[in-house]
Amino acid sequence: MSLVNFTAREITCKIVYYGPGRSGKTTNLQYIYGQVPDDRKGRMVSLATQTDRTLFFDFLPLDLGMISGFTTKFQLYTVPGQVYYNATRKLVLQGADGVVFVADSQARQLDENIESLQNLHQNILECGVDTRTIPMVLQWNKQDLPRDLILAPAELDDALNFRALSAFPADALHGAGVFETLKAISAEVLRKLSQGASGRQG
Amino acid sequence: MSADLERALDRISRVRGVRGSMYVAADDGLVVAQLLMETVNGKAVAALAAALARKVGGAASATGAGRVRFLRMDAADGTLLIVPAPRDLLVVALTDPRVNVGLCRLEMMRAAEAAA
Amino acid sequence: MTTAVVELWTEPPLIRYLAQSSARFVVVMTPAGQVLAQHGFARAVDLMGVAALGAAIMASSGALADLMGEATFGALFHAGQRHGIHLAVCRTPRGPLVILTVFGRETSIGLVGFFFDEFAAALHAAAPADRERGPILAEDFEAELGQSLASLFGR
Amino acid sequence: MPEDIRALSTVLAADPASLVYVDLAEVLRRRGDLEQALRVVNGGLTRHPEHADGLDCLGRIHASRDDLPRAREAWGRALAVAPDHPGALKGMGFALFREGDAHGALAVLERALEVAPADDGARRALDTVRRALGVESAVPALAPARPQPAVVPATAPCAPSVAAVGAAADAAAELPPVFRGLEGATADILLFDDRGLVVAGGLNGADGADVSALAAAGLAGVSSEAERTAQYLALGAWTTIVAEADRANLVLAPVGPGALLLVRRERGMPVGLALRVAERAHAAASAWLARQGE
Repeated sequence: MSLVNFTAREITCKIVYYGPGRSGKTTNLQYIYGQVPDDRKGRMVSLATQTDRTLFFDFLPLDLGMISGFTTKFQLYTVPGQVYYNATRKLVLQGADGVVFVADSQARQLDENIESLQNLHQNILECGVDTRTIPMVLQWNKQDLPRDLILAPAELDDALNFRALSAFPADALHGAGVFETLKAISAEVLRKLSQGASGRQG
Repeated sequence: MSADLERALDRISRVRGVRGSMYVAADDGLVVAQLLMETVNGKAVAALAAALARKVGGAASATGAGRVRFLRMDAADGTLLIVPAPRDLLVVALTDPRVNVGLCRLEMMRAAEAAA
Repeated sequence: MTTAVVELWTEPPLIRYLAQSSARFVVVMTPAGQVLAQHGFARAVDLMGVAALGAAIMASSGALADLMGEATFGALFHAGQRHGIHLAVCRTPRGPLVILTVFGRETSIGLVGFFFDEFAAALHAAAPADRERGPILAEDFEAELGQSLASLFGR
Repeated sequence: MPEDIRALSTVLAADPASLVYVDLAEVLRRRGDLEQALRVVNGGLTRHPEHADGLDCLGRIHASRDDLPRAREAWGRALAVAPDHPGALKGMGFALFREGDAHGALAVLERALEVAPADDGARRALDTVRRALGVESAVPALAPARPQPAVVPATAPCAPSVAAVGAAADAAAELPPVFRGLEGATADILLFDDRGLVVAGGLNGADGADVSALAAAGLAGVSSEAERTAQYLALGAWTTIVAEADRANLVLAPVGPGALLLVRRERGMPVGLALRVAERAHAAASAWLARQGE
C-alpha cells in the first residue's frame, strides 16, 4: 500500500519485478540503476548467491520527482525466480503497490513463465490482495534473441496475458523496453492514487 | 539455570526482605538466571542495575577509588544491591528498605564466587 | 539529530523512546519496508536500504517461526563492534509495524529491550484506526509522470 | 627540548611551508608553552590562511589561554572554510557553552557527533550540554536555558578540556568552607550540581592533584541513572549510593534539588562509619544550600 506523507507532500510506492529464474528481473533494475543520475537514486542493495542469482531480493530506491505536487519515490524490488524460493518471494511481495511480470521470451521457457505467473497469482491472493485490482504490467524480455528461439509478443500474449494487461517487448540487457515498462507500471500505480483507492495516510 | 547458580540465588532469596535476586550479563543488561517474587520485573531490574553499575563504576574510577566490589542504592521503598562476578556477570538483589544488608552482601559475594 | 515523521502520532512516543533508551536512532516502518518515522543520528545511514533489509529480516524470521510452528520469535538482536540492532514488531490498530533500533555502547540491549516494551505500548495506544482516503493525485498526473521519467532516463 | 618538538621543529625549519606547524603548535600547547605555540601557529597561518586544522589549533591555543572570544573567532574561521571540521565543531560547541549559549552549543555538538559518530569526546560534551539544558536527548530543546555556568564542566570538548579542568580546580580552591570541621573537608568531600559543576568542597587524586571537576562531571550522570532506576523499579526517591571499591569507599547522596554530595573514605574505614560522616556532611551541605537560597 503506497505511503503518503501529506506533511512533506511525499508519496512512496513499492513495485515488485516478478518472473521465473533468469528472466531478467535483476537486469531491469541494473539497467535503470545505470541510467539514472546519482541524485535521483539510492544505493542498490542486492542479496545474491555466489553465482549472482537473487537469493532474497534486489532493492533500488528511485526519486521520480514532483508529480501533482507530491515528491514521488518508488522502491523497486525483484524476487528470486527459482521455484524453491517461494517463501522469500511471498515476503517481498507483501505490501507491493504494483507488479511487473518479466517473462522469458524463449520458447522453451514457456512452461516456467506459466508456472511463475500462476505462482504470482497465488501469492498475491495469500497476501490478501485481489489479483484483478493490483496494478500489473507484463514484459516480454529477451526479444533480441534469434527468432527461432523465441515466441513473438502476440504468441506470448495468447499464452500469458489473459487479463489484457499492458505488455512490452524488451531487451533488458541493452535497455530496450525497460523505460516503457517502468513508465507503464508507474502510471498504473499512480492512477490508483488519483482514483482514491487504498493507501496509508499520514 | 545451572544448579550451582540456582542454589546461590536461593540462599540470597532466603534472607528476610529480599524480593528477588539474579545473575545479569554486565554488558548487555540481560537476565542470565533469576529467582524473583512475582511482582518484580526481572527484565527491568537487570537492565537498570547493569546501567547503574556501569555508570557508578566509571565514576568511581574517575575519583581514583578503583574497581567497585559492592554497590548499594538505598531508596525510600527499597534497596538495590549489586556485586560484580566473574565472566562479566553481576549478582543483583532487590530488597525491602530495612533488609540486613550485611547478610545479603555475604550471600551475594558467595553467589559471585559460584559463577566462577 | 534528525527526525522525519510521516505519521504524526508516532512522534511523541518515538522521541521519548530514543531518549529513554539512549539509542542512536530508531526507524518505524511498515512490514513492507516503508519508513513511517525515524529519529536520531541517522544522517550517515542509507535509510531506505536499512528499512528494506530490516523489514526483510523480520519477514523472514516470521516466516521461519511459522515453519517451525512458533507464533513469533519476538525481538531480534544483532551485536556488532560499535553498534547493535534491535528489531521487533509492534502491533497497532494501524496494523503491525516493524521497529528497528540502532544503539551504541553507551546503552545496552537490556535497556533497549526494556524501554521498547514501553514504546510498543505507547505506539499501540497512540495509533488511530486506519481510515479510507480520497484521491491523492490529480487525474492529469500522467503528463508530469512522463516528464519525470524522461528526465530520469535522460531522454 | 623534548624529542618530538625537536623533530617537528627540524621538519618545519627544512620546509617552512610544511603543514607540520599544526602538530608542533599542538605539542607546545599541551606542554603549556602557549606563547610559543601561538607564534608557531600564527607563522603557519600566514602561509596557509585557510588551513582549517591550523585555525582549529589556533582556537585550542586561545582557549588554553582562556581567551574565549579569540578562540571562538578562530573556530568560526575554521568552520567557514570547512563547515564539518570535527575539531572546530567541538571547539565551537565548547566556546558557546562557556559563554552561556547552551542551545547553540547543543546544535553545534550534535553536528560534530553526526560528522564523527565515534568521537567519545564530542559525545561526552554533548551529554554535558544536554544535562545542562535538562534534556536527555537532542529533542528540540524546550527547557529554558539555565544561567551561564560558573565553572567549566570537566567534560568540555576536545583539548580545551585540560584548561577547563585547570580553571575548575582553581575555582574549587576558593570555594566556601562548607564542610569545615569534617575530616577531609577539602580533599574527600565534594558538593556538585547535577550538571557536573563543583559547588563546594574538593576531591584530590592519589597524587594529591585536585580532581574535583573530573569527579563532579563523572558522578553527575550517576544521579540521573539512580533516579531512573528508582523510578522504574518503583523504589521511591533514592537516598544514598554506597560503592565499595578497591581503594576507597564512596557515599553519594542527593542534597535538595539538583545537588549531590560525595564523601570518600579509605577502604579500611567501616562503611557504617563512612555513612555517619556522610550524614554530617549532608547536614552541613543542606544548611549551607538553604542559606544560599535565603
